[in-house]
Amino acid sequence: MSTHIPSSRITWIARGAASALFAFALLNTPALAQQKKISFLTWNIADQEELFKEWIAEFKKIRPDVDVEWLDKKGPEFPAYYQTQVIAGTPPDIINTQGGLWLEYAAAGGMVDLTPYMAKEAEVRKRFNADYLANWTYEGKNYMLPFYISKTLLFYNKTMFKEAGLAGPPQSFEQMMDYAGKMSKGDKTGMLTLNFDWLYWPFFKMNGVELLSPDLKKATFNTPKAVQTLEALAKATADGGINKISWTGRWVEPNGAFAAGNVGMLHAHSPAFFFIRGQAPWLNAETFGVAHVPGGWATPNSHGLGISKGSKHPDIAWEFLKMVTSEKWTAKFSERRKVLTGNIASDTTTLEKMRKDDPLAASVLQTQLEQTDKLTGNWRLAQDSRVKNAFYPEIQNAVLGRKTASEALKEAETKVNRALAR
Amino acid sequence: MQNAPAAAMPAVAGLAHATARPRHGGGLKRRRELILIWVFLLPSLVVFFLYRILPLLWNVMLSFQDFSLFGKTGWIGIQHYRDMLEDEVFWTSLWNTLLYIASAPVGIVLALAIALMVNAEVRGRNVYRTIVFLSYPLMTVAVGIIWRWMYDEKVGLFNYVLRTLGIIDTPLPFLQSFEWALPSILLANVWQILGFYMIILLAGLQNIPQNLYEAASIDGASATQQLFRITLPLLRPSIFLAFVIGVMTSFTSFDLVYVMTQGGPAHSSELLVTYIYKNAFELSKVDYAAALTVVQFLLLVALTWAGNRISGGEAGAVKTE
Amino acid sequence: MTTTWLRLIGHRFVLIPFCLALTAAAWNGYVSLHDGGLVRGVVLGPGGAAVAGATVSMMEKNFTTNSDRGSTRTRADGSFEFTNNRSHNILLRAEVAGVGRSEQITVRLYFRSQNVTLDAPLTIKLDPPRNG
Amino acid sequence: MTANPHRPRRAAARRKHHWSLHVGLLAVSFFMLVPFYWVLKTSLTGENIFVYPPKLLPNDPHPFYYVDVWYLIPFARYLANSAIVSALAITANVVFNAMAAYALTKHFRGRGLIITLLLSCMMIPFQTTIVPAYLITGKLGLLNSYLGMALPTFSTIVCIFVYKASFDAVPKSLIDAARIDGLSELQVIMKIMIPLSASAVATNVILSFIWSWNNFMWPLIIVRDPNMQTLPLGLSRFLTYHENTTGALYAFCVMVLLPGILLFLMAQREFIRGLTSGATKG
Repeated sequence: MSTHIPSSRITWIARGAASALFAFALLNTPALAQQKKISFLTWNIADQEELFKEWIAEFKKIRPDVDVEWLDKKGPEFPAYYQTQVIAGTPPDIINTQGGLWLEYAAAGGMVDLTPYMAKEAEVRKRFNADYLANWTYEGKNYMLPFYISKTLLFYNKTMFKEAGLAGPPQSFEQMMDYAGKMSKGDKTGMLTLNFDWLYWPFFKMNGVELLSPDLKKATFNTPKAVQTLEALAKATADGGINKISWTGRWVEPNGAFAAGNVGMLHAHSPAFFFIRGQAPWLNAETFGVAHVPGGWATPNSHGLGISKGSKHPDIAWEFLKMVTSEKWTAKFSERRKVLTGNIASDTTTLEKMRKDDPLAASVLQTQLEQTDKLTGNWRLAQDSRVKNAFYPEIQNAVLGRKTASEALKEAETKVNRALAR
Repeated sequence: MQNAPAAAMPAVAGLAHATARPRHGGGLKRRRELILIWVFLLPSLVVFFLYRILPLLWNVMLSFQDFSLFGKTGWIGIQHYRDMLEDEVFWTSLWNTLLYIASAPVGIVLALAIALMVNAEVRGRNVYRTIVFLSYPLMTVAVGIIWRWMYDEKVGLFNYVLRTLGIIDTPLPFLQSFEWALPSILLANVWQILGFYMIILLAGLQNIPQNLYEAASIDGASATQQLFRITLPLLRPSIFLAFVIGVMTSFTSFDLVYVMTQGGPAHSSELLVTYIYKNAFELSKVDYAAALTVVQFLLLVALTWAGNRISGGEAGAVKTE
Repeated sequence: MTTTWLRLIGHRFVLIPFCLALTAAAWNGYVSLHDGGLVRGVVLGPGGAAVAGATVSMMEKNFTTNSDRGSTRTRADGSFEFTNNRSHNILLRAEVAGVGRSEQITVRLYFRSQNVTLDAPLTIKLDPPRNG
Repeated sequence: MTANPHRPRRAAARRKHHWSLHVGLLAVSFFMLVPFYWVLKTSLTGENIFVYPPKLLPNDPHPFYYVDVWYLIPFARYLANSAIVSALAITANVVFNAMAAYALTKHFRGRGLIITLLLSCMMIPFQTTIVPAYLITGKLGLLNSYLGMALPTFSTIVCIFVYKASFDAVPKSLIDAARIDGLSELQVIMKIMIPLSASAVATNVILSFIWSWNNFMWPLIIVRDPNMQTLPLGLSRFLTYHENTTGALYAFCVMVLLPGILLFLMAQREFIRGLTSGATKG
């Protein structure tokens, strides 16, 4: 092969190599410094453009010397965009992340620790619901402020409950599975859950299963109780008590299915309510109820606001954060998007107002402020996404019937421990 | 660094032998022609160099590094390539990718049949062409969403039809089953890409000199004979191209899989490209993703080279004189 | 020479975009003449008689929330008119304080602040009598 | 060789295939259209597609989701941007690909390498080149620019080969004859190659348009300025998870699709084998 290579080819290879070096040199030169301007990158909330424009206008009054740029990317592209910007040396100063993504960045040292700022200005810390604020602490440092908050709860279809002769929401895991079975016949399913970002974890937690040891060093979930739980879930799935979409669907399918009115219970977080109501003409106080899952456990899936380490003006960014998390602005935000923001004062007023003009929505959001001491599935874990990626496929294997529960959990245990070791 | 060009060699050698026939004589004229050739090639080469080759080399270098988005990055040799060997998800996705490729010929045969039909003089062939083509320009996201629904176990169209026709009594969980997730995606992919194949093949059919058929039919050759003696042989370049496109989509059709299954359940519909994306942007293992990219690329070069050889070199070009 | 020009102009890649441009221009012309933001309608009582002095309130429909865009009162003949509609998707509700209110109706328009006269009247339904 | 000899064959073809052809094509059309029907239906009713049994017919369809789309995103602005980017891409593709393809029809050293290179290059998935491509575009100072958005699609290998196949099919005799008449290389291309490759040109136009028109990830990465966004980027507005935008989402997809269809309809005449090519070839 390497005998007689036409000269043209050699020159090509040479050129390739040379230009590669050249390119590498290019790529490693630092990016140009930007003028006094901060940008904030939100996660799939393009519908609030008006509000963000008002933020920017207001901030211009406070800091006339600073321009603010707003960017929005939806979930799947958000990391791609942000990471590209980071490598290019121009990360958006403020980022809004959902679920556990922030951990990836914080643990890798990509985010500014906000604890000192809050130490300086204690009133800022006091604004927020402490339980929610605590979600964004990694190794004792607080990396994000609440933007808007939510955790899982149980929506249920009262009509279907009546048909099945069920009084109220289930009080135990067994009852939950039992109800699911009772309500599933024909095209009707008993129950659905969202599965991304550990949202399904309360099922295990309510059975006393712990994913990891307290020091987060090793997996502790492979217990007889866990096997039982998983077997129950698998059985319910096989019998149609739980709709299979629970384990494969993301957002539209489960919520759409529940909105269609032939699913008894939906385990999801509060934003689902508005999506469902948009598609469910049948929905009202008589036909629709909300409750905590047995044991009151819930997985938070809140949105936080943090500052990139690469930011040229972290202090200005902090000022901006202070402004937008103030009572005035969180109240506006809550009202327009019907979310809670973790700002105690504005959340109270919002809920009071909402109880008058939209009691049903109020009852949903109310649950988000109850039992906030029982948050689970939010381990402050550097390898969160890798653990998730090691664990969840095995759960799928079990609930969709490719492996027995014990096999799956055993396999998961080794994989999770491997992920933790890295 | 030397990796990519070096790896491209076997392919090159194969092609070079099949193609390069240096002509002698006509020195000046020849030189002018050569200059013209390179000038003509230049724009395309520049684009490819900037947006394909440099990024590839970037990946090659990254694949030997221990890359951290924020911290220090150092060289760690072939560690990532070693990891790959134990990474069963990698092997699954590799296997799935090959299955994906294997499905390409199915689509091509279908498209070929359609192309021949709509190239014949049927009334309303423009309408038919448009209908077949319709699905290609549709945004993949939309394709994914709608097919997801059609496959749904409870409310999907397929199950609805099958059940009302009484063919099955228990609905099939297409995308929720480990066996059917990938085939289901493949079908959706064929549906979307059929129009693309058709265009390529139609363009190819236009290159076949009419008079060959005329001569043949005067000699009393049947339609089938004409098909196998004239059409297919002369269509080879386009068929080869269609195949290459099929391979390409199997390595790049990210959106469809991502919208329909995110590679699940339990990686049973994971492709190399989705796995690469996950590693790069969800598991923040950019370096490992780079290594995967390199491997995928080498695989491709091999495949293309093979396909090229099968189709007779010269990217299937056929002389008509 | 001229013939080639004609051919060029007659060519579908020129002709079709040109026609499209024309249509667009025409449509925009029409829009600019009819986007005064007028919303006209009538409020009738349960008996079908015109209701004077009823409060008609208009809301802009967004996906999750409806923002209030002010209200007006009906004239003697029960008719009302908004002149400040800037949306393409609004909600209307008529109310007579203490007496009753109408259904909330959605009005969807073909373009922003299109002038529109409701073909169906807003009919007041009496409140259920409160005791005490 | 004139048109007459076509007749018997055509007649024969008609007699033989007519009905079988229509049956086959109708079957195919049905398979192709079913999903479309649902896209359209949903865009007109916005109904929840997770209802069972599925409603086969739309109940009270209305066009207002299309109006919503128009106002929910600065549609006109995005449309203009997309049009500009696609125009750039089409022009570049039609010209550059033709040049490259013509060069590749000739024999020269390194040709094999270039062919393999181009073939393999087109298979590097874009997702894996995002970061370097961004950095390079930044070095070229083309971030946030139309050119920057279009540049990566300026030359596409598929289209080069479409040209090449069509150029290769042009009989050498014809070219030599032209040379004897004293035509220069360029004249040969303009007067003989291109006219005989109408379908190749059409393919280039259609495909390069669709690719740049639907390009999502690349504009998303390199465009920061909201006034430079292209149509597909509007998509995210209809996928915000808080609100139910089903109807608008599908309406949006249809609106993005239409220009592609229109272009195809205009260009597809080139896919009907003209008598001229039949006559001149051979």
